[in-house]
Amino acid sequence: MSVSLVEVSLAAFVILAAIGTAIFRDVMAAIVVFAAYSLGMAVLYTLMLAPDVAMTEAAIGAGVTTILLIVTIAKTNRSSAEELIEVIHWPAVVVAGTFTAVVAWTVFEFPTIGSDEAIAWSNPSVTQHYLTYTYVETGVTNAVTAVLAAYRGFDTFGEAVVVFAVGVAVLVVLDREVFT
Amino acid sequence: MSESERVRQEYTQSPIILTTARILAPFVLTYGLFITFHGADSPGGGFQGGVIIATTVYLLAFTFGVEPTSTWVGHRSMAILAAGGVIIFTGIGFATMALGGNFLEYAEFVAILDLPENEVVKWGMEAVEIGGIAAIIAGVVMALVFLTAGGYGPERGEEP
Amino acid sequence: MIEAVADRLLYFVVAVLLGIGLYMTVASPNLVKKVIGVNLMQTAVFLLFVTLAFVEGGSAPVVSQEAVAGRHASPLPHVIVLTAIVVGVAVTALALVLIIRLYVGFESLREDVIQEVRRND
Amino acid sequence: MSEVDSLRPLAVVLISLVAVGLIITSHRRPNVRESWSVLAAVGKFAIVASMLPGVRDGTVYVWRFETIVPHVDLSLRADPLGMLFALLASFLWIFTAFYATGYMRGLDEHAQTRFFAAFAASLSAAMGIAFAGNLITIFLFYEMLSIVTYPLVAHDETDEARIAGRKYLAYTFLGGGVLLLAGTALVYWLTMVHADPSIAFQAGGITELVAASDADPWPARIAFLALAIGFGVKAAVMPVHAWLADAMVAPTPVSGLLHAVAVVKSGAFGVARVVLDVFGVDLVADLGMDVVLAGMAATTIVLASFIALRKNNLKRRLAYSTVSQLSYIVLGVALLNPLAVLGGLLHMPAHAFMKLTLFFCAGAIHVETHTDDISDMAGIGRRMPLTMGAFAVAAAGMAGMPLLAGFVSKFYIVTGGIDAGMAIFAGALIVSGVLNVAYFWPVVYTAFFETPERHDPKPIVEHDRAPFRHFVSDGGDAHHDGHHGGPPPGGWEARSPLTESTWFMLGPIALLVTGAVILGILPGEAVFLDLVEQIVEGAVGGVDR
Amino acid sequence: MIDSFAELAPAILVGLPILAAAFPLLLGRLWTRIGWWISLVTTLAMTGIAAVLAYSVHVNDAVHHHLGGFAPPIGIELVADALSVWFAFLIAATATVVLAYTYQGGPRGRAFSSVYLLLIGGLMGIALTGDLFNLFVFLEITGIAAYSLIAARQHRDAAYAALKYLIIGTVGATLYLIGVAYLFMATGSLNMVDVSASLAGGGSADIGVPLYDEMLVRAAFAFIFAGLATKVALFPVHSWQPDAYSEAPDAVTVILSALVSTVAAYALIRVTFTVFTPAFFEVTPAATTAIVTLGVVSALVGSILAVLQSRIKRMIAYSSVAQFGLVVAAIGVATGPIPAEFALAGAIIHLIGHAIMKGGIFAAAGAIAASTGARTVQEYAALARRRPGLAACVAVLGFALVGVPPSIGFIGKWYIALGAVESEMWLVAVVVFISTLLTLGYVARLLERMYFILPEDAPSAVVTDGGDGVSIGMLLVVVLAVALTVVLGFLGGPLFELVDPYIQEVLHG
Repeated sequence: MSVSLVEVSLAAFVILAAIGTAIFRDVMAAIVVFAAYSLGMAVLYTLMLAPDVAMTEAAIGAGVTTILLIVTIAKTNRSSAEELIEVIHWPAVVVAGTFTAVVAWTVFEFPTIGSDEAIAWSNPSVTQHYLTYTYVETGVTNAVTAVLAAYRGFDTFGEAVVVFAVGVAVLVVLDREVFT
Repeated sequence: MSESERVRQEYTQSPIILTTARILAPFVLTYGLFITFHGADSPGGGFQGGVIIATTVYLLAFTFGVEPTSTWVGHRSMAILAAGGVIIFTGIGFATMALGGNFLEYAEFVAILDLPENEVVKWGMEAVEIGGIAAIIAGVVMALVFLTAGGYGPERGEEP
Repeated sequence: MIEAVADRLLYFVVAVLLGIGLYMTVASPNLVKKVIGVNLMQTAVFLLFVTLAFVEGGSAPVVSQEAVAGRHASPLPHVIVLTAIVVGVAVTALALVLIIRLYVGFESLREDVIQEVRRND
Repeated sequence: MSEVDSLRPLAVVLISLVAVGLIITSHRRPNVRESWSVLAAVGKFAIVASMLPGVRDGTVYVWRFETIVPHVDLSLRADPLGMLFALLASFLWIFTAFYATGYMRGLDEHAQTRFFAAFAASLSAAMGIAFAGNLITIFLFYEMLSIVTYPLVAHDETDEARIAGRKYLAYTFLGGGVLLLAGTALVYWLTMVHADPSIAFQAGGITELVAASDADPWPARIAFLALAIGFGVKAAVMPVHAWLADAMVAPTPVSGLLHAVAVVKSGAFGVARVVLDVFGVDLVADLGMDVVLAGMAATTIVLASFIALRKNNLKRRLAYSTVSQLSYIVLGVALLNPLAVLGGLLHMPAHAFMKLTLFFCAGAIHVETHTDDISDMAGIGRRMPLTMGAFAVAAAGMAGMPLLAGFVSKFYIVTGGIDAGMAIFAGALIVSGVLNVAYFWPVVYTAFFETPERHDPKPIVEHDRAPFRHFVSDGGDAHHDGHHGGPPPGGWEARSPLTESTWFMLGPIALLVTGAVILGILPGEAVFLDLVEQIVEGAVGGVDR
Repeated sequence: MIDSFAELAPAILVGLPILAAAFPLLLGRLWTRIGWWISLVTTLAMTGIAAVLAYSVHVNDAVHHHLGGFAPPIGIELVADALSVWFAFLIAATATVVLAYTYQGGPRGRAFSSVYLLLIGGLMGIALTGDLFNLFVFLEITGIAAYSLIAARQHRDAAYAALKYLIIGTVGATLYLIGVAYLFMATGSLNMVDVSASLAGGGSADIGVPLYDEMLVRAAFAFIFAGLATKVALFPVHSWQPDAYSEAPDAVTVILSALVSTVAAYALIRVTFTVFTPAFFEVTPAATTAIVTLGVVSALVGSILAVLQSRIKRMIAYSSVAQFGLVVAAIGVATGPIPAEFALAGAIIHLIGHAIMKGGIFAAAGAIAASTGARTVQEYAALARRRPGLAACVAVLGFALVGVPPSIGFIGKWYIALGAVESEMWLVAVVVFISTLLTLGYVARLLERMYFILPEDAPSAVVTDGGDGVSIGMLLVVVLAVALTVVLGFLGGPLFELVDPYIQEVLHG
């Protein structure tokens, strides 16, 4: 796959935003940068032909998460920011760097991006089945919806339960009985 | 004193924001419903739609204040949305089993719907997306903001 | 080598983001930032899935009404990511609520301060 | 030999467990409580004895339960070897039950219910060991025995008792139990290689084991050592003997029945099981393990005798004597010669009768006079003539005087050792015999022929390096009541045998010492010799006397 | 009849508690105790269904429930085989029994009931799912429920423990998900059986050559193992467990210790043997070495740390780190070059046994704390006089934990040790023995304090609420655990027979 300039600059943007999130001492600043990071990711997802994911990331990653983070900060306090940047924790840099290196090392074994020979795409019984029979079997054309609600409806069931679980879990944590 | 007057007294905001929010809220809600209902053939679905519906309430909460908004929405409606969603989702799963199929095997609804099989599956999916997922997400995501904003005080039973 | 990297550019981005997320989780003294770090790691994995679903010259997975295989991105990883995003925000919400409780109890969001207080108990 | 399904082996084990429950429920009424002990003891002996004629005719009573691990049942088998131990322990419990009542009441001890309950449970475990049909079952009861005797050792609840208890658990449980389990696992694995695993005891050894160790002797050797040392811990074979002396902090009935009979003999009995019924004498010889085991036993016999010489606390001296004497049994078995095995096994009852007598005497002295140290006993023979008389007789038997129980067994071991061409081990026995005299005679001499005023220190025997250092008690249960014994200011008063102590204690002492004499004079009349011959015939081959 | 019911039972087992979890929120106002009763009815029904399912699987064959009617690898399946049914039954039965504990002992409230049921549903999903990603979803449901249940104790330390668990657990889940991504990249599939077949060269990917030596597959195993290891609480990612167990409400500790890590370890067994299969480890012996080493280190370090603790619940929690270390070591042994059936049996049986014993001990510790306020080893002095029954239960369970027969603890350790001998991994055998010694070290310390410290030496423990807070339900849980521990100790053979079909299947095809 040839790498487009848009892609490279987006990649650079998300990495810089991630670094910014990591090093800004002021939590509010970190949250704002993290929201920007999420939006960058959403654009990247669109570029990677995943509009559903992009929409969800924009609504949930950039939207709900940011709002919750801001509410949390409002309920607690902003870290006092005499200095702009966190002190760098070198042992952790080594750990994280090693982890990155190990993952990067395995990346060379990955199929190239967008290859139609990659088994993840070409598996006849899985991905190709969805792409071929979605309408015939489920009556919808958005294969993501079909996989989400029909083929793997049980995952989605679990996912909905996760959300419900958090609702009641928060009640338990805050020692309340109702949603207010 | 009417409910809206009390709200306005407790929480004064610039009239521009109030007006904007009032005008915007129905549109956001409509957009959320649109996304929810149109997941079948274009991007979107219960998750995104549910979140956007909840965002309407966020909008109101940030404009009119958390307390009045949560009173207005009411904890019971959120509980009914969240728990009802779970019941509908699981209920559909068990209903297909009662009809002789497996869990969430929508095709079994052929027995009660006079439609081609893939249409039946589609309606099953829609039911799950709207009645299950969107409801749960909307209910819980609304509740999360109210709960988080409500905070946790020592008066709530924290031991020293 | 350069070609091998260019062909897998986003995967390397994934590796770097994972590292940054892990660093924040391990090193950040502020609990809110720790939670953001966990979120960063998760989004990196989302990118991994989305990237491996991509197919060169294809389109989004909205398929035709006939039983023919079109060239679309694989929908399965997208579904995985959708699920994982929702799971992620759910966990984040719970973490933030716990943080609010911790702040009431310890009057700090810094892990080192909290540990100090706990040691003195 | 025929196997018969029977519930009797199970009943033997269970009867005292039932008694445990009854003892605990009747904890408010001491008389009822103690009668449960006695009833259980008599009942247990009766059931064991009821199987004796059958066993003598070659019947083996078997009870099986669910498979604990694949191919291994929980099973109890009353075979001749098991009968030997069961008969001995259950018979002696009857005496101990009476004696313990007198002892505990005489001292007005605390926690008597716990004591009697744990005591009864110990007997259950000992019976389980006796009748265990395979290595897993014996391991189960071995661990149970460790647990239920722990409360008895730590009975005093003093720091000393707790430390002794810890040491006891550490040795028997960790050292012993863990090694035993390791050995069991190895045997299981070895026999699994060729066929279905088999770890059930077979007279003459487990057949599959021979084939397995032909292929590679080392795992078999390690298994043997693990099992032998695992049981050796309970038999107090050196260097894993140290717990026994410390355990003497327990009340004397415990020291007597458990630490001279049931517990320690279960160790020696286990060694016999391993040699005779797991590996078999031929395989042990092939593996070259007989010399190792015999060497350890002989070293223990001599060294422990030397240590006993230097102990001033009577119970400690008896403890080291036990360490030494137990290794007679191990040595006899390890020599693999029919005569030696005969002697070793016969030493089990012989030593039991004599050592129990000695401990009961020490306990009676403690109850009556609170005296524990030999140096305080000058002239005590006047105060307690019957007790000390019995002591003298039993001590003579220990030393191997003819016409007493100890003589017969030692004679067979020595003869067997010479037959087997291992005269050096026979030599160890002779040396030990001399040392036995050396450490028992001073006690008898002090008791009968000295008075507190005319008491000469015996530097070699009783002192460390400094002959005039004041005696320091080195343990024993003298301190828990804050009263230190010794002769009253005017010296010991003279008493008649009829009034020297309670008959709860004197009765058992008199009967036991009589038993020891009968075993010595008429070994053929007591049932033990026949039983032992039957065992040896089954496991080693004919006895050529 | 039973067979056709068994076909549906897996979905009912997962769906029922989730459905029931919705009701306390809606009906709570009607009756204060409604949540508890809903939970009881649900878990009782689940226990019955799990028993029927287990019977059916035992008599007939494994049940595969294709969710949505789509056969794998297109859809997701629930699998009830000779391994998963026993865990399903364990989960349902334990959930029922622990409810008895919470009736008096708390925590109470409708939100608690909901979360409790969701926890059970999540665990059930992990036990029964046959899909790698679905496993992740249920891991997260379980996780969220577990985090919040810990924080149900309204104390700041509990919140801290919950957050620590949440962060470590979420990172672990993320690592697991990376592993799943790698496997998906290698095989294009998510169904466990299909992935396994694809790795062998067949399956839906049908590449024709085995993929065991691919870097992708090896890395996938490493990530999945690391992810599940955090959930199991293996050293060095165990640090959440002592905090979580000791800060949680007593009843929650019981359910956490009995089920949560246990089921994670079950997932590890499932992934190791069903997905990667021994063939993978034959090609990658380093993986076996790594698992065994981590397990062994965990067993030793956990035991040593347990000996050093002074608070009871912390001590038992570290003991769990050690016991799970043994289980993981046994899993490693079973992947070794010599097929070790006994090691795998040991891992499974010890896992179940540990759940019973630890649940029982924590329940006893909770009951003791409720009645006497004693929470440290110090305060347990002379407990035998104050609460003889509970002290005896602790003694029995403690000895069982050490591995004294007859007890389920002995059976588990016996199989593990035997497996180590069988596959000639002597190191593991030695570690089983050393950890046994260390276990006795802390158990004996406790017993000595309970039984052999005179009352006047004992510092008087603070009685929190003056009265005796022990309910019949609490005692029932403890007594049941003791009874099971001992009775199962006689049934090692039958237990082996129950899991043997699974072992034969994965080790010998």
